[in-house]
Amino acid sequence: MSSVPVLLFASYADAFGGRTIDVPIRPPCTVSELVDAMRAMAGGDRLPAQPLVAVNHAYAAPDLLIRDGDEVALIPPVAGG
Amino acid sequence: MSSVPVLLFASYADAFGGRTIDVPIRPPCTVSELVDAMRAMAGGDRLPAQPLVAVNHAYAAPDLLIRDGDEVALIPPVAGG
Amino acid sequence: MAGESPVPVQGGAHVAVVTAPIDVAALIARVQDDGVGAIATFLGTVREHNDGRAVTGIDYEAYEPMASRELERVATEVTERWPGVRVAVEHRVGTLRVRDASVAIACAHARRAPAMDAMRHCIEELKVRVPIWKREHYADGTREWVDPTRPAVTA
Amino acid sequence: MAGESPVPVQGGAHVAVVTAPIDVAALIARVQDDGVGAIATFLGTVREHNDGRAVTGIDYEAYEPMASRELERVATEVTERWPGVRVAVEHRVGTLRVRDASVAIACAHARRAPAMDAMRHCIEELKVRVPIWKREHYADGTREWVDPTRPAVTA
Repeated sequence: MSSVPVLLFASYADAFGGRTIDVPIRPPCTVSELVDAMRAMAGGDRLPAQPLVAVNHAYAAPDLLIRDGDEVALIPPVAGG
Repeated sequence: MSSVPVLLFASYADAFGGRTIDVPIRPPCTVSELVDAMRAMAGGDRLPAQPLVAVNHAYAAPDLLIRDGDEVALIPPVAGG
Repeated sequence: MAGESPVPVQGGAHVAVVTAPIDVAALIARVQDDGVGAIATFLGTVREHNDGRAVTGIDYEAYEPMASRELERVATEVTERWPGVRVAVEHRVGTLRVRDASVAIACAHARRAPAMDAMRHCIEELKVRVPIWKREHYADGTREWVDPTRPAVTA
Repeated sequence: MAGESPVPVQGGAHVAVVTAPIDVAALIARVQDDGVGAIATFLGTVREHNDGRAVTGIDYEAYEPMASRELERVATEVTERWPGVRVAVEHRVGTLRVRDASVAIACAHARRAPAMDAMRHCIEELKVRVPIWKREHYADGTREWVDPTRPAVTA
């Protein structure tokens, strides 16, 4: 695999124009490396300084390693309730 | 009038054996004078040191004057909710 | 929340001492409003034990006219302290069984903090001010008026 | 409170992301128990204005599997911090209109303080952790995702 599929929601889905994008980076890579790669993509300029990332349904630290097969999602500022 | 009718509830009604008693004191009298007169009655020994008294549906200070026609009630420790 | 609901109170709180079971959804509907974003609700219910004894039911007795007046005073204080809050309070009297609701409070506001603060204030004030008493029925057949000013025998 | 009610959860909390209207009485029934003396409930509802703009409705979107997991984590933390508390949380997704409930939380305990503290903790944590988003529909026909990290334009 030379890309990581990333789930997108709400304003991030609007920014990148889809609900899933393939980010061109080879796993394993860190969460912050993935975010850096996303900044270079169309719509990536609309990401905040430290976007939240979830890996396998849990919030992930910037240095967490993403492996092939992990479910990765970029989490916009939450606004439930 | 040479007495003041006093409404009783819950444990105080049990103590004095009724839901209303006529306290032998001539109004106008203060709340604390009324309570002192009640202590001399049968069951009065079961009153606490500072029983709450309501006059016309509002809690009354010990020095409040009770007048003829006022609705007077002795309020046991409340336990609603 | 769906379906028909009573007409909401226009200005002023709803307070009542009732004998029928409390309908919490109806109470919530009373404080609902297009400007409401948060509704905090409190229910007091009869539990099967207290102070280490098995409880089978509770008689609630109120000094009715003063209890209503005192509930109104609490509600008025709350609407003064948290402007815009909408308040509904009902206290049930009579003989209640385990799980029955004795009191229900609903406080609504545009924002959640005032709704929750007002709700908590209502129940804390109600507990110390409103002339209502309870007599617990115990599994051994005895009945006793509860005195919160007397220290509990057990925790 | 009267009438038939769903079987209460035996151990563990009830959490769900739902599409149908939330039934608050059913949620309360889930946390009811013979040992419960207090039930604190929170409802979040759609209001007709926000940040100075007229709102006609809100789309709620969730990252469903993670939202359920995060709600479970919040509920587990609450039951660890307030032992004996019973928790039920439902968050609705889809398009909601003014007055519709988006979230409902019920926390029950023998005593009122843990019930109210746990309820408040649940809604505060939910607001910052659970991956759910809302897009407001405005009276002028526009729609916008709400970003709580962006300062409000008006009070």
